[in-house]
Amino acid sequence: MQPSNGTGEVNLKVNLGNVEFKNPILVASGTFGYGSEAAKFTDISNLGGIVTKSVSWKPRPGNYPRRIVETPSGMLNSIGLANVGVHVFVDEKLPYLAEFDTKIIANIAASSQEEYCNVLEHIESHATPNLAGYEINVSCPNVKDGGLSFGTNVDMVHELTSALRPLTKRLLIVKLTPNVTSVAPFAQACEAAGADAISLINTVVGMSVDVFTHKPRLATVTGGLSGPAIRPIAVAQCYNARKNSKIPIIGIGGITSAMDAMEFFIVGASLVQLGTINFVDPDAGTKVINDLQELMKQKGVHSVDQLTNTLVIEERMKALGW
Amino acid sequence: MQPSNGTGEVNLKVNLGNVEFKNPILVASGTFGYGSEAAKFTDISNLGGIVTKSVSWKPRPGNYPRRIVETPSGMLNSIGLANVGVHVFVDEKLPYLAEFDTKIIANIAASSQEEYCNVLEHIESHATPNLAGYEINVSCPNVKDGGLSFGTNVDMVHELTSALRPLTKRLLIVKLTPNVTSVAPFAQACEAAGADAISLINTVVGMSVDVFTHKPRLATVTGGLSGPAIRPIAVAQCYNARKNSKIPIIGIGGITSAMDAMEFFIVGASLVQLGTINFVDPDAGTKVINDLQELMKQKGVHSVDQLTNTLVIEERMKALGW
Amino acid sequence: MTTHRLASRSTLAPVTERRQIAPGLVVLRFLHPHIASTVEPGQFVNVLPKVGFTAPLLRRPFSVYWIEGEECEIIIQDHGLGTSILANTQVGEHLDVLGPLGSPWRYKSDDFDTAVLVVGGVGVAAMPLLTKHFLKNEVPFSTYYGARNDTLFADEYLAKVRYATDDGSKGYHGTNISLLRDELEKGSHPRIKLFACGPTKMMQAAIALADEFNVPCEVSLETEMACGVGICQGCPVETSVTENVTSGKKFYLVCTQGPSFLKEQIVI
Amino acid sequence: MTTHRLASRSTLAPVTERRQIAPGLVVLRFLHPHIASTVEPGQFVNVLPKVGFTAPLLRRPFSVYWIEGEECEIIIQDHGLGTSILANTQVGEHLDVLGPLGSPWRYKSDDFDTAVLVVGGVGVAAMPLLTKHFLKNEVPFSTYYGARNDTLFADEYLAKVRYATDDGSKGYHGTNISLLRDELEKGSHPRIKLFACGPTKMMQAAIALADEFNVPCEVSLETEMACGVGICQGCPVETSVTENVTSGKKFYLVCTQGPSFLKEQIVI
Ligand SMILES: Cc1cc2nc3c(=O)[nH]c(=O)nc-3n(C[C@H](O)[C@H](O)[C@H](O)COP(=O)(O)OP(=O)(O)OC[C@H]3O[C@@H](n4cnc5c(N)ncnc54)[C@H](O)[C@@H]3O)c2cc1C
Ligand SMILES: Cc1cc2nc3c(=O)[nH]c(=O)nc-3n(C[C@H](O)[C@H](O)[C@H](O)COP(=O)(O)OP(=O)(O)OC[C@H]3O[C@@H](n4cnc5c(N)ncnc54)[C@H](O)[C@@H]3O)c2cc1C
Ligand SMILES: Cc1cc2nc3c(=O)[nH]c(=O)nc-3n(C[C@H](O)[C@H](O)[C@H](O)COP(=O)(O)O)c2cc1C
Ligand SMILES: Cc1cc2nc3c(=O)[nH]c(=O)nc-3n(C[C@H](O)[C@H](O)[C@H](O)COP(=O)(O)O)c2cc1C
Ligand code: FES
Ligand code: FES
Repeated sequence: MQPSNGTGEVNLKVNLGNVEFKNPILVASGTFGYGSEAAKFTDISNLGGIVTKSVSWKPRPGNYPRRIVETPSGMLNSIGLANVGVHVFVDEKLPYLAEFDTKIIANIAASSQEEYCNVLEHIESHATPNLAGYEINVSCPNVKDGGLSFGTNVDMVHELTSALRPLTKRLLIVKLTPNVTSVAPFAQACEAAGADAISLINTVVGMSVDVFTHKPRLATVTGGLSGPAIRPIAVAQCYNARKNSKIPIIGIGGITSAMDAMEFFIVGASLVQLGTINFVDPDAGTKVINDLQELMKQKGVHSVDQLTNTLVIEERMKALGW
Repeated sequence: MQPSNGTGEVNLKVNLGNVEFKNPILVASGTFGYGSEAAKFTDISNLGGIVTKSVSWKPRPGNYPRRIVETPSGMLNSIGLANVGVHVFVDEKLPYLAEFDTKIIANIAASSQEEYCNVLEHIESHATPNLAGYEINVSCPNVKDGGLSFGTNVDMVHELTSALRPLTKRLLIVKLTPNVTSVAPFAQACEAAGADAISLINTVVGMSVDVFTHKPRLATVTGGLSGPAIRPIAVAQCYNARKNSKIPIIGIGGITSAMDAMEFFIVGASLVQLGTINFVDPDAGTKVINDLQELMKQKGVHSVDQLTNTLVIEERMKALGW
Repeated sequence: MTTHRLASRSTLAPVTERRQIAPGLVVLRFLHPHIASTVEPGQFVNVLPKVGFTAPLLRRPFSVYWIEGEECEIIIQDHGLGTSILANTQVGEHLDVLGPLGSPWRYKSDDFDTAVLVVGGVGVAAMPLLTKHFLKNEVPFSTYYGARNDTLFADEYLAKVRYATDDGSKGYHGTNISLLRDELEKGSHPRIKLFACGPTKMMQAAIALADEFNVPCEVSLETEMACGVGICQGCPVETSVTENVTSGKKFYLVCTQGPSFLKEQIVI
Repeated sequence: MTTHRLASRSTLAPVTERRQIAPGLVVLRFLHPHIASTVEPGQFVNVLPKVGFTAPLLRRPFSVYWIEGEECEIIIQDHGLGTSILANTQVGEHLDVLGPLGSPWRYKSDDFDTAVLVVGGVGVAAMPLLTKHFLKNEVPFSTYYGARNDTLFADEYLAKVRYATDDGSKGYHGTNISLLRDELEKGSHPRIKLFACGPTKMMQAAIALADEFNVPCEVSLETEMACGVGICQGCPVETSVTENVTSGKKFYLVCTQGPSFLKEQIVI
């Protein structure tokens, strides 16, 4: 069944910057490939948007196996930003995705400010009509260079965002890491540097050990934890970012259902991304969109805006300073 | 069945500072009360040690309900350090616990350095024979004053540890929070200030929202995430602390079995604490002790020391800088 | 699989019967000699939704609904993931059960001659053992049982029941509290005490009624629980009294000091 | 509960038969017209351990072991939590199945006249559909099946089997690879190709043997998988060739580009 987008009583449309998304359900970078594989298992035109796998200037082979470990209600990954490189990306992947009625956000990972700029400019000069913008990954825990070293340094995030901002009129979204003491200064830095939104959260640093061999289960020792296990962490971080900045938030982390998505809207997210759940069910996005519409009908809510940032805190707790 | 402690082929004894624990399985603060309630459901003399509920100078009523939310493979709590206060603690709880053949570690929480010192000195002057030492909680996410504001400031942790060190010859253990960009400088600060060990991890900040009322499920909005969901995070943090300091580590976070405990030993922990699993099964400690003994026999390992810090990293990954 | 180990440890109890007694209400019967021989009216058990799984993680509390020989029964209302898993447990499967837990109703106290059981929804689970005690000891009592409509009653082990339904489909048309009020207003009520278990609104109404007629009232509460045995402090109920040292000054723990409290003790 | 929706979406398939065929080996048969009518030898399905639970979270991959009418079979070896849950699925319960997935054996290629199936352990699951094809199309073949002892064979759908056991309890005393080597050494072997599925060591030995006798060899691999459909990049196998752009330069994805590879393609 195709979800009705914006017709009837419930309007799922959401605006971010100058872009209109037909619904607030996106799929997260690295959890949907470049669309073509998933297209065999779901109608990707149903989605509000697709954030593509992080792309760097040159292709990256990714890390040695083992790359995947299941954990309680979650998984660790250490893919290592395996990707086709920006040239194949603009030559093959963007044109393929241009055929679908959904917005594309190109996620960029790099190991220097220069590389970030080059990749963005190259994509910008090959932009397709449904390319809505860029998500800047400064938060990958699974590469030796770049990644977390950017994302945990508030000055570098500010500088990088400022450098990228003039290069595009499309959406500039910075994807932040949860692996910091507080996400608040990072949200503020992105806001100050002119980003259109932040996405929260990337994976949480985690590790698992094979107790028979005494080896780390992932070849890279540590990896990134994702899935339902981290949802409470993600909700708390979105809440913290909302309290401390005004920049729009794209909520990510352990979302499996419309109810889960709703938690993120309520604490302040304008849109959300589904990650790990796509591995369990590549058709999850469509189901969440349909269920969200139902849930909103039941609640008598007509648009996602009416959900975003509607957290209610008890008076007696407010009085106590919470 | 009573586990054999230190007899036979496998010796579970572990030394920390000048204290010998008969086995490395302790129960974590706040997850075992003061022992008396749990004693109805398990033989607490089997345990290597009991870390008592955080105690402050005055009794604390704790937070308004709701205090508990189940999450995927975990739970959020916002107890708010509800405790009897140090006077009832030394008058009633310590003497009760003195009857058992296990080590007691008194966990202390406070909102100022002065209060930490006063509580420790008061306990020190009422010490019972099996009081092995103190665990300093600088990492509770669920109180307005103290708690995380100490634990996320490396200078304050250093200063506090230095202030407490001269006050006791017993074990001084600092319980660190995972809610920091890197736990390494905190481990180093504790080592430099003369702590005997660090315990890692306390709960991870998390949140859950009731999508019908739009209220946070916990009265205090955010709370602390614990249980199997956070085990990969805890293992990674212990690994990070081990790589960056020499101070002994007590591993905590999502341990439910001897296999789980083993992961912590391998990455560098000398002892471990069981937390949330006590709620599922107050007898979990005894089971883990028995299973650990079996597992060590199977592996032909004779003492816990032979497990601690035995992580094996593949040569080709080392060569790549991992 | 040990079916029984130590009295006070958790036990894998084989399910011997499963029956649906009303829409969304399932009764499970399981073999558990220890609970069957020691439980008192008002106590509960804490049951793991699925052995060997970390999600759901925590046990779920259920009143002990009935005992017979070495067997116990609990009644499960489909409420969320944990209860829906449990309600689907089949005969021959095992439940991981910890109990009996909590404090009994103060049913032997001498603050009453006649007991009035005030029952709503799945709160009914706390009443059969109490009923049995009163019947056996010839304590006069009556039961005021309210529900939305007549399909929702689970009265197999109750006695002396006055029914009330919101839609008038069975018994009195209105709440059981109004029905009880009507009765109380009719005249002399010899040293009664209310024992109430049901939705929060019904509990509040019962307390208000007891205040009005100046009779003792004990209510059984539900809170979220992580442990059920007094070690997590996760199940507080606000109290008006200050003698409760264990949990600080302002709260009782529902799992050990309750689940039932005298109306004077608590603020709900 | 829809038992079947769109061809390529995950499907709740009712289990119609469950049988234990060897210690720790259970076969589940389920209704799944789409898979039954489209699967090719060597493909697999991805099955959720328990519908509605977040732990275990991910699907588990299993070769399609057999098809009959609209029904499919998988064979499950008890290996960990996921497989032990699945192996306990009862008739009437539903499996959440995604498939068929992966690329088939290169069984129609013209690089051989005679097929040699090299089988070990639960790798047997990849062989029955291949056997059926060869039988039906009268392609000459033989099967070299190795196991620790004679209780571990699951040969119900195999044909032309030469057995080898480590303890000599059935057939050749030694590995199936030595047995095959003996045969190959005996003399002329008309354009054979090895199709191998089993433990890594057996695969490595098969490759070495094929190198030695200079015959083609295709092996079916197992890696941990998060998605099974090519979107996570979690299932790489190192490759010696460099034409594989999708996953960068150095790896193939086992779930889509495999699970079987020619020996020249990979490094194991
Ligand atoms: C002392 C006591 C006796 C009870 N007796 C019965 C009984 O006899 N029959 C019956 O059907 N139910 C009874 N309940 C309520 C029952 O425990 C809850 O319905 C059940 O825990 C809900 O679990 P869930 O996974 O289905 O729901 P979810 O909402 O998915 O549960 C999420 C979490 O919230 C907790 N929770 C949610 N609702 C409640 C609630 N009302 N009370 C306590 N915890 C809750 C759960 O334990 C779990 O930790 C009793 C509760 C208490 C405290
Ligand atoms: C293409 C393919 C076909 C397979 N066919 C069969 C079959 O027909 N019959 C059969 O019994 N088994 C088969 N396997 C192996 C089976 O998928 C694993 O045994 C199973 O996933 C283990 O899950 P678990 O929860 O029991 O084990 P756990 O060890 O608890 O699993 C933990 C995690 O590791 C993964 N994992 C562990 N071992 C393996 C493995 N050997 N291969 C892949 N993932 C693993 C699991 O999927 C899970 O994500 C196949 C694997 C692949 C890749
Ligand atoms: C296998 C895998 C690969 C990922 N690759 C990327 C990536 O290339 N770039 C990126 O920004 N995030 C990547 N992520 C992070 C996800 O986009 C997402 O932020 C994270 O998984 C949390 O969401 P979830 O819990 O819904 O999975 C990856 C996550 C997984 C599990
Ligand atoms: C209900 C609850 C109460 C806790 N109270 C305290 C406390 O008083 N002091 C403290 O240092 N840690 C406290 N903790 C943290 C635990 O000791 C432990 O560090 C944490 O739960 C992680 O371990 P786990 O995953 O095994 O539960 C508490 C945890 C829980 C779940
Ligand atoms: S539920 Fe843990 S103390 Fe009451
Ligand atoms: S398992 Fe996800 S890409 Fe192969």
